Parts: sequence; structure tokens; C-alpha cells
Amino acid sequence: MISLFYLFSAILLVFALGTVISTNLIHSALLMMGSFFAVAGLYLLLQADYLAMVQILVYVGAIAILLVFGVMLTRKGSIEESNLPNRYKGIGLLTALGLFGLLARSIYYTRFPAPPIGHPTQSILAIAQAFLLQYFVAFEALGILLLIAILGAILIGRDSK
Amino acid sequence: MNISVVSLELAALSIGFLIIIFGLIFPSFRSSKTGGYLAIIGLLSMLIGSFFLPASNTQTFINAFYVQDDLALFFKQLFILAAIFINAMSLHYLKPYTKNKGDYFALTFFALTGMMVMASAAEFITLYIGLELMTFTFVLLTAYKKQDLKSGEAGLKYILLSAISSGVLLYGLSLLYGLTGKLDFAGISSVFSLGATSPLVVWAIIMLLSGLGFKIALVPFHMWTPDVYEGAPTPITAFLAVGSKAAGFIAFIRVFFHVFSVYTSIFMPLLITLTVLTLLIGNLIALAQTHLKRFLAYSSIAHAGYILLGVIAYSKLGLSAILFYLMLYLFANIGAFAGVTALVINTGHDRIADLTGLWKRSPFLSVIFLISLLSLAGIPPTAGFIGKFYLFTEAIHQGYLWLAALALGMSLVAIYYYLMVLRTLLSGTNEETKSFIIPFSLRLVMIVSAGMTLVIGIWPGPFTDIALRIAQSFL
Amino acid sequence: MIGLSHYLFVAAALFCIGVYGVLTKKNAIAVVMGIEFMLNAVNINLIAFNHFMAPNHVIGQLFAIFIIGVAAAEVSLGLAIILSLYRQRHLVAIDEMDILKW
Amino acid sequence: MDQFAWLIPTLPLAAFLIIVALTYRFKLLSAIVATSFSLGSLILAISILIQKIQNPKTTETFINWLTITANQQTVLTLQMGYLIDPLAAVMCLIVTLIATLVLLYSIGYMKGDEGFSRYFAYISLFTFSMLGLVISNNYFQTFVFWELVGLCSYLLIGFWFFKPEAADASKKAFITNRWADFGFLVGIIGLFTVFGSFNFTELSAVIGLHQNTLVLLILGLLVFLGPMGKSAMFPFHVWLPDAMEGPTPISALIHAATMVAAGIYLVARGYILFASVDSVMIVIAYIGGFTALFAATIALVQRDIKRILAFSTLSQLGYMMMALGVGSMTSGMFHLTTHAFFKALLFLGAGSIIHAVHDQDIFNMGGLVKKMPITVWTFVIGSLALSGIFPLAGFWSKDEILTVTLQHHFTGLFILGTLVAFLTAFYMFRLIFIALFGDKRSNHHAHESSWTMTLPLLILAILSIVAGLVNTPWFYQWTGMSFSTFLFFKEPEIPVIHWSIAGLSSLAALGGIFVAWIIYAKQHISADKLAERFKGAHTLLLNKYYIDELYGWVFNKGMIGLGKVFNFIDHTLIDGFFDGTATLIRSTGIQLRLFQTGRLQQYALVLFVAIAAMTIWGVR
Repeated sequence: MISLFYLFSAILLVFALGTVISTNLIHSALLMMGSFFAVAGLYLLLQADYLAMVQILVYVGAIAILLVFGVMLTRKGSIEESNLPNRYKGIGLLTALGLFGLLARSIYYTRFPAPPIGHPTQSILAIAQAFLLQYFVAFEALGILLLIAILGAILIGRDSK
Repeated sequence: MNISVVSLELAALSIGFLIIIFGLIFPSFRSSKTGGYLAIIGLLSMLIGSFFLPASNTQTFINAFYVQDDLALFFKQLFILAAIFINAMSLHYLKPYTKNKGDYFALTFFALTGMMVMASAAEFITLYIGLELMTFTFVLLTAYKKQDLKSGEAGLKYILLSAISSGVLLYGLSLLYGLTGKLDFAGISSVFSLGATSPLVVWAIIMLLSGLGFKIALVPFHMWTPDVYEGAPTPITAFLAVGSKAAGFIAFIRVFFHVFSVYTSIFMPLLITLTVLTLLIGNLIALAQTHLKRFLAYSSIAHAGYILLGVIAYSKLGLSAILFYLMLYLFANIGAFAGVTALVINTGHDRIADLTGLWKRSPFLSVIFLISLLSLAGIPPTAGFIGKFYLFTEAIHQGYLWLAALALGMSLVAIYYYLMVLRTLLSGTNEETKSFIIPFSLRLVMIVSAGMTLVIGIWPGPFTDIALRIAQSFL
Repeated sequence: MIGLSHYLFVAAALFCIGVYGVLTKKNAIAVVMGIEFMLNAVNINLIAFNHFMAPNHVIGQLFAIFIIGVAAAEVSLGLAIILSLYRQRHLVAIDEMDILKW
Repeated sequence: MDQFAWLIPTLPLAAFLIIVALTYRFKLLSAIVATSFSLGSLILAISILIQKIQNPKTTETFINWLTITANQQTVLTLQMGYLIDPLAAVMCLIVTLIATLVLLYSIGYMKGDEGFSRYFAYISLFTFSMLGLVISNNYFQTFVFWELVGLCSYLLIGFWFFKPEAADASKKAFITNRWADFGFLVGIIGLFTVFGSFNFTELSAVIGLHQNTLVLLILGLLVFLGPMGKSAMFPFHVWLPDAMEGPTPISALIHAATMVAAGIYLVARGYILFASVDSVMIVIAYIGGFTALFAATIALVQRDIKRILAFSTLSQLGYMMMALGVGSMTSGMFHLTTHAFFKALLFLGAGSIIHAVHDQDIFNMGGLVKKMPITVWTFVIGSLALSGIFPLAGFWSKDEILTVTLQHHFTGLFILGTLVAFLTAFYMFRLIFIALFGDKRSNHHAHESSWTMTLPLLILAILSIVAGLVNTPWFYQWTGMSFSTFLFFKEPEIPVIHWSIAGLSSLAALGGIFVAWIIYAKQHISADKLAERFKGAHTLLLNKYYIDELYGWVFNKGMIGLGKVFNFIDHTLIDGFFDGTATLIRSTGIQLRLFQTGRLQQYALVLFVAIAAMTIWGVR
């Protein structure tokens, strides 16, 4: 368990770092896919099997692929230099590091109460019930939101000429 | 299960889908204004119907995660009202930009649904989804003028920045969930009331402040506003300034008056600092604007600052002052943006300089601008004066004399720039002497909004009563 | 023993990597990638909290699914706009998109 | 009659609405509506005044315009109502009278202007706002109408908006006033927070118990900022001279009865607030005195006829404020009343002259006395009244002020007041000798104006002669009452004449006229009626060339030099301060604006940096 956690975490962070550092957008996209797999691995360790599956299906299967398509469709100039940093490289790094330092410090000093005793619920069934009972409005709204996204992609993405 | 709680949302969705389906069946429907008329009629009947809806804290849908209390109903009516105005403004505005009007009108309904979900949400997941529904629809509407470079750029800025900000908001929410194990407002606040402050609570508060502050254009999370307001189609800018901001405020009110009520000592200094910044930056930069919509964007940022005085006062009267101010802010802003729409329809531009000599060309439009801008500036007998007076009095009453004095001082700066616009409008002559053609629907919007601005200004009693009743039922 | 804090640290690191990507990448698509990292960090947080702090219900996981759904919509809409802008102005570097300013 | 008091402001409002809604296209009809409605108000005001004279009891009626109740407890009540006491009755009369005359005058003056109907609508609205302020029974209503007065003056000063100077002047007037109103509003909200009411009557009952407390000192000074702005006290006076850009009848209205009178009126209305703290009164007195001297010296060196009159108004307002500050409400209000008549007369006369000559520079006029006798001679009457020549109106009110300053042991202010009386006479007769008499200095075709313009001049001239008599011992003996037994603070005073003071002030005024004659008239008119007139004084001075030289030296090096210095201070420092603040704020705005670079990632960067900063501050 412990070694798995470190393995997944290491893959995740290294790949994510690679994604943002690489100057080749294709490499970035592929590294990002890898990191999404690692996230799914972490979910498995946390006994969220369903989430791990959704993660791979949606993030790796849809989002990452969509982004790769985006990369292909908007190609301009050399792909080797398709993902250059902008003028905020230094201050951006500083901000990100500072934010991490502050967050990490806060997490470190937070004493979480002992977890309540309880049995992990059987996720899929419980999730389905929550979806359709307690969170019905949110669920429906999410549906409309996805519809809007499709509509928008058609309305805006379609070549008007 | 209580259907009446979601009846307005259902109605909005049905009309929206109806317009889309009509557009699919009859292609000519999409290019005609019929969809707009259908939308306005539908919205009007929703508005009338909404007054017959039962509203109390016990009106919940399935469980306590979705409530229709007085506050929610009030905001929903505000959103519907704004949507009516926006659709009426759009009827003639859209003509040069797109052949596809039908979907535009339908989209306003989805944005409306998003706002209404936000108004009723008593739990963070629903709130978040409502917020994103609203945002995405607005992105789409912002980028609707496809041939316009500004429109697309505004759309991109809006979606990326709001995604970043909702990333921050979500991180805050995840911390909130981790600290309490709950996501509903009542549950979280009951856990918080047991005590125990950890550094992560502060993080959660700050991240929520920035995520919701983004929607109400709180400095320093305001930077998207001028750009998006300028790029978006003018009626949509009005909807953003009025609807989206009010939706941000309902979330703000619920979260800070309810969820974090035990942590006032933590968030109040932050909120006061941000309010001061908002007042300063909003008003000072507005001075230097040359573009009418950007100018109104900064003015709306400044107004968020004034309204926040009510949150800082943190009392029933403060809340009722906020609600009252949102009402008059709606009418004043709609009046101003309807004026901009008329200007764009007639001249194709919307710089402040384009107003030169307007008095000669269209006295009617000038009077509308005069009333609306004076209300935004807070000069009697317009509604803005009494709204500001109410807010400032309550802030002073709660011991924030210096803050009220600052806000008052900044509203003087504000008067300077509103007068600058009015000066341009009243003075000078334009070589173009063709008088303005203002379509009937737009004219009606202007008359109603300017009329209401004067009515609230001269006879505010009934409106403050409404605001106070709602504030009392909430707190 | 791997505790809650370990996951939180990983999530925080991932969040900040996302922030770095958002702030420093020229290409709009790379910025979208950064945002996805931020959202993933939130999801890790939620599921870790769900597992360690409140195992007897699934709200955290549920929220994560909602976020994934929203993220998918976001990417599609964002990419549509990026494509449309690319066709209009033939550029994807977002720091060159500054018609709207001042 | 009192129950109809609300009609006094309502009639002009009705006129405004009728003009806007119905008669906008029919120019003459608009003018008739405005004038007749204003006349209606005037008749009402007169009858109310008569009734008050018979029975000076205060009547107050109000409705609760806005009540905010939380938990069965009223937390904020805003009233709208009227309070009719001698003060309000007198003020109503002045405002309606001047407004009616100005409206009548404007029919001729504005003939042919394309904004004719708009002009009459604005004036009606302006009169409505001023009257609403006058009859107000609480600070809140006063503030609302106060702002409306400001707004109307913005519209009126900027009536010819197509002239950029007019637009700038109107903006300046409005903004300067707003700075002062800032203090005023904070002050009245403060009064409400401390004492729980906006109502004058309720407040005066409570304030009396808190004499000389710090809180009253602060609130009194804050509230006083409002009158300082409206009545153009130093250093808020910058807007008034610039406000000359509007049509001249507007200036008459603003300078005589509305706008600037509002400040004096408010000090009188809220007198208990100021009078209960000694140091506030001293501040008021000295600001008034300084403004009087400051403006009078600047008036010495002006060339524009309207600007001279404007600075003269400033100076006289300073006089009134000084009178209020030394503790005599009666004399301040008395001077306000008489001043209203002759200042309106002077402005309308100046309007008539400008109308004829089409120029405002006094050195381009001259030789008008034959061409337009009514205008010129009424103007002279006005000037004599303003200078305080016996027995015209100004003599009595000015004398009253000088007397009370001495009685309340403000010897410095007394000397200053006498000096100002001298200067006033000097600059007014400088104007008269240069502009009205003397040779024709430019190619103008002056002619007398039509009867609608000269009739108001005649009426005002008569009033300028007789109005002062209402506060004389003779009038008191004859009728058993006088101005000072009718309108007073605390106790009525029976008018008496202090001949020594009267003699001194008359001497100062005559001296001023004489010096002006020596310097400006003597060189141009060799044998004129005026020389005859001053023959007595003339022969008294044996060595007249020596006196000439001495006066010339004192004047050129002394007073006029001081005038130039003050003019410089006014233009460069004070104007510079107000404009400079505006420029500073504006350039800050322009700098800040550049921060919005349009680059999306910069916006995101600001967001994250802000979060980091907030957590550094928040997480401890």
C-alpha cells in the first residue's frame, strides 16, 4: 500500500511537472494522460473504484483525447516549440511555489480529528441513490450543463464560412 | 417532493427547450424575432406566476438541499425581470451580428435557470453546478457574435478565468468538506458552531471569498469584468452586470451570513480590505475610461463595493439595504445599457465620445441616460440616492463611520465621471444630425427602467418594506 | 502508514503545478491542461477526505463526479472557442490576445 | 393658510411637469405657465407671511416618507413635511418674488433661444427645489432638496452646454458643492446616529442639553461644510465666479434667492446646532469675515461685469455668514433679504446691458446712460443700496451687521466689515463710472430693453429703496413690529439706530464712491452731474492733487495690490487645489488603468497573488 501510494504519487507529480515544463505540446498531452492514470491509481488506493473508472473513462478517454485533437487542429509553426513559456515564467513559478509552501504549512499544522467509525459505503449504489434522490436538482442541472456545452461547441466551434 | 419549489426552473427550461425545438423544426424560426417574443411572453407569465408561489423556509424540494425561501424567490423574480429586459433589448440588437437568433433567446433561459438554481441551493454541490450552468451559458452568449474579434476574445477570457476561479473555489469547498464532512449549509454551520479553528478553515474562507468574489467582481478578482463586458453583446453585458452579479450576491449572502457566521472575526478584516480596494480601484479607473461599456463595467465594480457595505454591516438592516440596492441597481443599469444598445443600433459604436451632441439628436435617449446615470451616481430624486443613503446609514450605525466616509468620498469621484459622460452627451454638436431610431421594445425597456428608477426614488417605502421583510425572514 | 495528510500534500502539489501551468504557458491549450490539474487536485482532496474523514457516506465522491462532468463540459466549450479564435486570428498564444484592454 | 404651504413648492413643480409633458413645443405658452404658476406661489407666500405676522406660531406637518421597522422597533424614519415659522415665511417670499421677476424678465431675455421651453422648465424645477428646501422640517428633506438645487444649478449653469466653458463651469459648480455636501451628509447622518432624529424641532430640543460638547463641535463643523459649499465660503467659493457662464437671469436667481442663499438659510434654520458650541460660531464668523474681505479685494481688479457682481455676492455672503457667526440670526437674514432685492436688480440690469452691448467687459461699454436710462438708473440705485447709502435697503442691513459685531465684541471683524463697506462702494462705482457713464468705448448699438425686462428692474429698484425700512425704529413705532421682532433667535430685538456706527459706515461707503470717482470718473467726465453731486466733499479737500496721489498710491500699491495677490491665490492656489485634486485622482485612474493589460494570465496572476497575500495575513 505504502509503496503503491508513493509510486502513484511520484508518477503523478513527475508527469504533471513534465506536462507544464515540456515545450512540445504533444509531449505535454501524453504526459498529462499518464498523470491522469496515476490519479486513478490513487483513487483505487482510496477505495473509490467507481471514481477510478470514471477518471480513466472521462479524463483519459475524453478530455485528454479532446485536448490532443485541439492541439492537432490549432497547429502553428514547429511542434517542437509549440508550448513555450510566457513572460510570467519567473513570477509564476514564485507564486506557485509560494502557494504550495503556504498550503503545505497549513496542512502540516492541521490536526484532523480522528475519523468516525463507520463502514465504507458500497460506493456505486450509494452514489446512484444520492444522484437521483438528494442531489436530483444538481444532477439535472449538470445534464443541462453538458447539453449547453454540446450546443456551444456546435454554435461556436462550427466553421461559419 | 414539492414541485412548486422548482416550478420556475422547470418553466424556464421548458420555454428554453421549446424555442430550440421550434428552431430545429422550422428553420425560419431561428432567424426571426418570434423566439424573442415567445421568450418575453413566457418570462412575463413566469414573473406573474412567481407572485403566487408559496415561499417560506419550509418549502423544500425532496430534502433541505433545495429551498425556496423568501430570499430565493426575491432573487428569482429579480433574475426573471432582468431576463425580460434583456430579451426585449436583444430583439433588434442582434440583427447585424447573426442569423441565428433563436438559440440566443433559448440560451438566456438556461442562464436564468443557472441563476435560479444558485438562488435556491442550500448545499454546495447544487450551488456549484448552478454557478457553472450560468457561467457556461454566459460564455456562449458572450462569444455569440462570431464575426466580432472582441466577442471571441471575451468568451475565451471569460471561460478560462472563470475555470481558474472555480478551481480555486472548488479547492476551498474540498477543504470545507474535509473539515466538516458535510456540504450542506446548515450542516457545515452546525459543525463550525462547535468551535475549533484550523488554518485550513482560513484557507477555505479565502478561497470561497475569491471564488464568489470573482462573480460579483470584487477587486482583485475583478479583472475579467471590463474585458468581458466590452466584448460581449450589449444586452448580455447588461445581463452579466445585473443577473450574474446578483446571483453572485445571493451565494455570497448565504455563505457569509449563514455558513461562516461564527468566523466573522476571520473574514471581516479581509472583506473590509477588499471592499476598500473595490471602492478605490473601481471608481478611480472608471474615471479614465473612454469606452462606454468598459466605463459601466468599472462602475459596476464600484457598485459591488457599495453593496458590500451591507454585508460588512452584518445586520438585518444591512441585508435589507443590499436587497433594496440590488433592485434599484437593476433598473438603473438596465436603463444605462438599454441606452448603450440604442446607441449601438444607431451608430455602430459605443465609445463615450459617440455620445457627443446626443441631446440634439435624441432628447428621449438623453433623458434616459440622465436618469439612469444619476441614479448610479446617487443623486436625488433618483433611487440611487436613497439606496446609498440606506447603505451608508446602516454602515455608520454599525460603527463603520470611516468606511462609510470612504464610500461617500468615492461616490463623489463617481459623480465626477458620471457627469463627464453626461457632459459629453449634453454638450457639443455632432455633424451627424440624423435623429435616432429607437425600436419600440427598446423604448419600452427604457421607459420602464427609468420610470422605476424615479418611482423607487420618490416613493421608496413599499420597496424597502419588501427588502426588510425578506431580510427578516432570512436572518 | 499513509494518512490523510499525504494525500493532501500530493493534491496541494498537483494544484500548484496546475497553477504554474496556467500562469506561465503561452498556448491556450496548455492553460486548459493546467486547469485540469487543478481540478484533479480538488478531486484527490475530496476523495481522500471522503475516505478518511467521512467514510459512511459518498458525498465527496459524488462531488468529484460532478466536477469531472463540469470539467468535460469546460474543456469542450473552451476548445470550441479556442478553435474559433484560431480560425479568426490564426493564433493560439493567449498573451497575444489583447484587443480588449485598458 | 398654513395648511396650503405645501402648495408653494408644488406649483413650480407642476409648472415644470406641464412644460415637459404638454407645452414643450409652444414656447410662449411655456413661459406663461412658468410665470403664472410662480406668481401663484408668490401670492400664497405673501398670504402666509401676512398670517405669520398676525400670529407667529410655528406650524409643522409631515408624513413619514420612509419608515424602516425592525422587530417592531422603528430604526429609521425619514420625513417629508413642512415647517412654517417666520424664517420660512420670509424666505418663501424672497424666493417666490425673485423667481417670478426673473421669469418675467427672461421672457424678453431668452427670446429666440432654441432652448426657451427647457429654460423655463429648469427654472421652475429650480424654484421648486429651493422652496422644498425652505419649507423642509428636517435635515434629510433639506439634504434631498439641497442636492436637487445643486443638480438644477448644474443644468442651468450649463444651459448652453455647447459652450465648453459652460459645461466645465457647471461641472465645477456641481463637484465643488459635492465635496462640501460630503461633510454635510456625514454630519446629518451623525446627528441621526447620536440624537436619533433628523427633525429640526426634535433635534433642537435635544441639542440644547449638550452645549459645548465635542460631539456637537464635530457634527456642527461637518454640517457647516454644506453651507460653506452652497454659499461659496472660502475656500469653496471657486465655483461661483465660474458659474457666470449660464444665462444672466440664472445668475440673478442663483445669487439673490436660490442656491447661495440656501447656505445662509440652512445656518439660520439649524441655528441651535451651531449656536450651542462657541467655537463653531467663531469659525463661522471668521470664515464669513475673511470671505467678505477676500472677495471684495478680488472684485477690485475684475474686468467682466458679471464677475465683479459675482465677487460682490461672495463678499456679501461673507457678511451674512459673519453676522450669523457673531450670534445674530436676525441681522444675517435681514441682509439676505435686502441683498436679494438689490443683487437681483444688479444682475438683471447687467443682463439688460449685456443684452444690449453683447459684451461683458466693462471697458468695452461706456456711454450707456442716454441709450438705456431705465437700466442705468435702476442699476445705480442697486449699487447705492449695495454700497449702503442712506436710506436705501443696504444701509439698514449693513448697519445692523456692523452693530451686532461690535455688540458681541468682535472688534476685528467690525473694522474688517467697515473696510469691506468701503471696498464695496469703490468697486461698484468703478463699474458704474467705467461701464455706464463715460465715453462710448466700443462700437455697440445699445438700446433700452422691452417692458418685460424693465418692469422687474423697476419693481426691484423700488424694493431696494424701501425694503430696509422694515427694520427701522420709525417702522416699529408706526406698526408696532419690525423685522427683528418678527424673525429672531431666542429673544426679539427692538430696532434702534446707532448713529456713530451708521455714520462711520456711511463715511466708508461715501469715501469709496469718492475714490472711485476720483480715479475713474474724473479723467473721463469733466463737467458732469456727478461732479456736482460730490461738490461738497470735493471742496472740503483742499489739496486735491495730494489726496489724489495719496489715494492713488494707497490704492495701486495697497488695496489693488492686495486684490491682485488674492486673485492670484484664488486662481492659482485654490483653483489649483481643486483642479489639482481632480487631476491627481484622474491621473491615478489613468495609471491604474494601464495595469489592465488585457493579458489573461496577468489577471490570473493577480488572483493567485491576492490569495497568497490574504493567507499570509489570515493564517497565523
